[in-house]
Amino acid sequence: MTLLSPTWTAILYLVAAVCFILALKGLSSPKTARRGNLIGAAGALIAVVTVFLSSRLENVPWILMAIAVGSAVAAPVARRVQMTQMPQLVALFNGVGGGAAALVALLELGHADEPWVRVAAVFTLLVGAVSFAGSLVTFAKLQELMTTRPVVFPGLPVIMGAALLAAIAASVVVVATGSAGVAVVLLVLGLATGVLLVLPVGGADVPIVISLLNAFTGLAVAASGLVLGNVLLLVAGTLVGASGTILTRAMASAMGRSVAGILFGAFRGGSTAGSTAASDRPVRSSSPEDVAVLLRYAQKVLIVPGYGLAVAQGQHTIAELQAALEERGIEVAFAIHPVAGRMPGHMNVLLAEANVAYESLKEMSEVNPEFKTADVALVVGANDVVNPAAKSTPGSPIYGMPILEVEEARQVVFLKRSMRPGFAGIENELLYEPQTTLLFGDAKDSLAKVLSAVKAL
Amino acid sequence: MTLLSPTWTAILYLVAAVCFILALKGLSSPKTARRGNLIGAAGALIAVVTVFLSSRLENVPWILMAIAVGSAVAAPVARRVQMTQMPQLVALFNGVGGGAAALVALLELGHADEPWVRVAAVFTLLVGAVSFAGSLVTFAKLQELMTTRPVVFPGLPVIMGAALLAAIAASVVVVATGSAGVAVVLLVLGLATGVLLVLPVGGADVPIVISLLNAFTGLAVAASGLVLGNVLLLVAGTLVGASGTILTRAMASAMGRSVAGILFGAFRGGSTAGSTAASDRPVRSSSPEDVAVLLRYAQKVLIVPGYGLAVAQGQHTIAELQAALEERGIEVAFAIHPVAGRMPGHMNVLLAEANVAYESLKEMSEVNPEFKTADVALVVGANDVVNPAAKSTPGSPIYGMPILEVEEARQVVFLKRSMRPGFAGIENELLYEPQTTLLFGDAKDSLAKVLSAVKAL
Amino acid sequence: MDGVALLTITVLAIFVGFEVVSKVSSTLHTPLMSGANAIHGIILVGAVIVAGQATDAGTLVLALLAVVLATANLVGGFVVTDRMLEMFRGRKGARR
Amino acid sequence: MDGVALLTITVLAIFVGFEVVSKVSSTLHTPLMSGANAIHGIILVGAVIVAGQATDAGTLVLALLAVVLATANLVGGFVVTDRMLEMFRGRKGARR
Ligand SMILES: NC(=O)c1ccc[n+]([C@@H]2O[C@H](COP(=O)([O-])OP(=O)(O)OC[C@H]3O[C@@H](n4cnc5c(N)ncnc54)[C@H](OP(=O)(O)O)[C@@H]3O)[C@@H](O)[C@H]2O)c1
Ligand SMILES: NC(=O)c1ccc[n+]([C@@H]2O[C@H](COP(=O)([O-])OP(=O)(O)OC[C@H]3O[C@@H](n4cnc5c(N)ncnc54)[C@H](OP(=O)(O)O)[C@@H]3O)[C@@H](O)[C@H]2O)c1
Repeated sequence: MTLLSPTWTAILYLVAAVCFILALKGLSSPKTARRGNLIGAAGALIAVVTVFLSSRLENVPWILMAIAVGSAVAAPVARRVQMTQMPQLVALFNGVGGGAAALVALLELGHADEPWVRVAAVFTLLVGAVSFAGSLVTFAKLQELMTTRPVVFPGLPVIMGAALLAAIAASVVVVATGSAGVAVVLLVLGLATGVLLVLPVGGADVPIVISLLNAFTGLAVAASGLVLGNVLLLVAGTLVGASGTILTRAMASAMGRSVAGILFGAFRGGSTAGSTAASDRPVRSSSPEDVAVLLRYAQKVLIVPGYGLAVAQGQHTIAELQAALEERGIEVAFAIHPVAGRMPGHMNVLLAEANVAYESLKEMSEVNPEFKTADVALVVGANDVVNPAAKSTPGSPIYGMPILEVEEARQVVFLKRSMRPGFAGIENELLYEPQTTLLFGDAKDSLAKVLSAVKAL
Repeated sequence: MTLLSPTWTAILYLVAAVCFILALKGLSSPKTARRGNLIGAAGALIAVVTVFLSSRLENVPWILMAIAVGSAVAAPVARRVQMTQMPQLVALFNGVGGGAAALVALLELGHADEPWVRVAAVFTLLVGAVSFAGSLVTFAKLQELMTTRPVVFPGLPVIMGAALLAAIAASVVVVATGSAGVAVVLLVLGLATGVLLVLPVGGADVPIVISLLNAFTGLAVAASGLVLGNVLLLVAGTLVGASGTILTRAMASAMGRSVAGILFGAFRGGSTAGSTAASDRPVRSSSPEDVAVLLRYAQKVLIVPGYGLAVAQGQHTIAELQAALEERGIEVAFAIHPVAGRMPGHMNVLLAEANVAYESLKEMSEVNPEFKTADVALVVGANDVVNPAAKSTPGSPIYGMPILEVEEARQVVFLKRSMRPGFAGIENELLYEPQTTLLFGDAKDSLAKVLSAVKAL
Repeated sequence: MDGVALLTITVLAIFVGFEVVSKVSSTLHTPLMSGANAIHGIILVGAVIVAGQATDAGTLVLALLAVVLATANLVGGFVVTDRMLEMFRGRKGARR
Repeated sequence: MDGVALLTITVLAIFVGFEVVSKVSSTLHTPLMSGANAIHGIILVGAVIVAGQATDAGTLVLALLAVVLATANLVGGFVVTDRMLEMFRGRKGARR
């Protein structure tokens, strides 16, 4: 005896699917985004309640306990994580989702009678496993549990190819026979493929891989919807697949890379990492007071925030600096590179946290012509996104990435801690140019000093 | 024996539905629009072939003959119709589509067993009939087979209400009993409702009603998809319903009206038509040579095209005039009002025909601030869309419609044939303002004369 | 196909329709109107099915009338839209 | 639900997904990433179904593991996205 008829069940699942669509639609504007997310969460709640009311379930106490455990683990982590650690958290959640999909497919395989249902189950199993293992490796890389450099060893392409071939063979066997044993082998092969796929990816490319694996998990969930004949899983998974695909493409093109190049670049020998050694050529460095004078007597200042600002948690200080300069009649705007930081749109989230007005955030294409008329370009913890090597050095790993043209500004001030390069691991010639001044130190400290110096002037 | 299995049939219908989606997607840019339309036509072809290969059909020769007749009638008309007659052609095609849907529902009603299928059939029947009759009346109005003024008579609201109530009652009976006789009554009631709905609509609002009826036909077709269990009809009809709804809303808001106000405005006494009598207050009229001098010594000319340009077929001449002025170093742009002409985007189609570059077509919001710096605003066959009454005269039928602010230009030149008002039937005070000059005559003739005068200067 | 599946398809089609059409540039609103108009001519498929099932002359006549009307809608709609869009193709401004 | 209906739904969902997501402003790409991430946690529904059908202990353990993982994904994903979006709400620039 179930409380909900199949028709009502299907309608409630449809309502949940519509909630998910509305959640994504909400993201078209910051004003509706939060409400959208809540609608999405409401949809999830509706769906979970529906599954309990509509199916004859055994083990309900156990299931409820498992849900409690999952929530108890995830919610506090999600609530307390620092914004700089967001990428690894997303990677982790993505991985566990993929793992859950793989397990569901593994257990459901026994009930799959029609061949096309088994095809869908095998797809979920394999892709879910790849996503699980791959995401955990990206997590380890980002959390610096392992090296962020590409891991390549001589036999890698061969092993990778062998694992893939074996996975395809096992898939065929499982579809044909439905054998549970071979399905477990397939799961293991999927995990191995996931690890091998992500190991050779260099640190700077990891966020793209996360987004790609996000799309993978989406597809796995969509296929599990086919296995279970569940429209909600089908629609939700497809939505995620689409979103992951679009984001991956957007990021890759903002970095001037191709997705295939990122995944298989290391095999072809074109490593994505350069040297991380600091150079010791002479540079011009200065004091917070000097920088304050430069800013105070400028008419137009463009601030270029980057990953270092996020690390230093300097967003509130930089917002204060903006306000102080604007009070003194200086035009200040932020130049936002689409892949500054470690997530797409990272700087927007960061500066939103500090209540910086939308109007002062300018996108790359809009702001690039403005550097010519700027007196000072204040680069705070950014490096790769302003590195002219992207335009001038064909061999460089960032070659082809559109950059912010800070070199056009009258004066360029870099706030960073050392001469170490950015995430792509390559030197930035701009640091040695005559118009460039460096202010060494943690971005937040430096900003605070500059701010008080500006106020003292 | 059919050639296609149900699964293949369904897949081919799905392909056709995707073709229709792509056809609409193609319209997001003029570059892909034509290819999109061809894809849509290909989808239609696939669908028609599929229906012949997948169903056991009687009367095939008759059906083929009917298709041949339909094509033979429609294709030549579609190929030869003048662009100014497009609205009535669209109205006509829309009506026949609605009529076909109503007939399909009428004939299919006998096969409908489940009540919700009968609900869908009744919906198709009623809405299709409304759309058929309503569209034919709009056709008659636009083709001037009848008056374009609102037709209102004392008992109208009562009759309308009675027809609606009777239709609802008949619908309930048909859903409950499936009676074919009552269904015919319902059809007649639908036709009557359609006529009564459109009669009181004033000429200027007819295009909005066409778009609304377009949405209606779409919904009728979608519901017929539910009746026949045909996904293609369901998806195609829904797409049309969405497109009609969006267009209707866009047009209504561009005219500063509400859709309900248009449909029921006449009942409430707020007629949408003013006087059509020509006034005989003094105006300043001039010769083509004078206008040529004005233009020749301007630095910036904004051309406001309107319905009269389409009537006069002056688009090629105006494009030549633009080229001639630009050759002489004068900045020329077209100010496009969204509801200039008789269809949404009418002026874009018209000027596209004459190969005017996209860059010189400016939308209302973009161009309005520019009138202040324009030396001459050349109004060619437009009237309502530049009528300041929309801002200054609360009682006027166009009150609230955003207009092109030509009165801000240094000089305003009107090209029209007489002092007669535009489609909304109200006088334009701007014609009597001191900065206004009139050049009477057919737009094409006047433009040709101005053009040769410009060249002679 | 069961009612729930049809309902799901309807809901998704509504989203697709609104999302796709709201991206149509206002320059192309006239072709949109006539293109959408052409699409609902696909009721021809329904008309053919009904005509193919007709057993008495009365039904057949009505069904064939529906076929004629639907064909006119479909063919005329696509032809006229194509004519309109043809004009947009040759525009020198196509650089943008 | 038959295969053809599922196929149709998939195709339409792909269109909805691409259309809706391509309208997301690039400002919100990080929340999009984590919001989409939360949505695939709905595999929880599948995990619950599988766990509810489990008859032997091995299956149950694996299914409960799937439930835990999926719940973590779902709950954590929505919470973290909400935290991120909360920041966007209070911005003084909301006039635009
Ligand atoms: N956003 C995305 O979606 C995304 C995705 C994939 C890859 N990426 C990659 O990430 C990189 C982003 O470029 P980016 O310019 O933002 O960052 P970046 O190139 O990684 O440079 C960050 C700079 O900040 C400095 N820094 C670090 N901690 C700091 C602190 N506490 N105080 C002050 N400075 C500090 C570092 O120099 P010191 O160590 O000397 O201080 C470094 O030069 C690009 O290579 C991009 O391709 C981004
Ligand atoms: N575009 C749409 O989607 C749409 C939809 C619904 C309603 N409408 C309505 O249609 C109207 C459009 O405004 P509009 O300014 O474009 O047109 P309009 O107000 O109708 O004015 C057209 C003017 O052109 C003149 N004209 C006509 N034939 C001419 C010829 N051969 N040569 C020269 N002049 C000629 C007429 O004056 P003479 O007779 O003196 O020459 C008339 O003043 C608005 O009221 C709008 O609300 C448009």
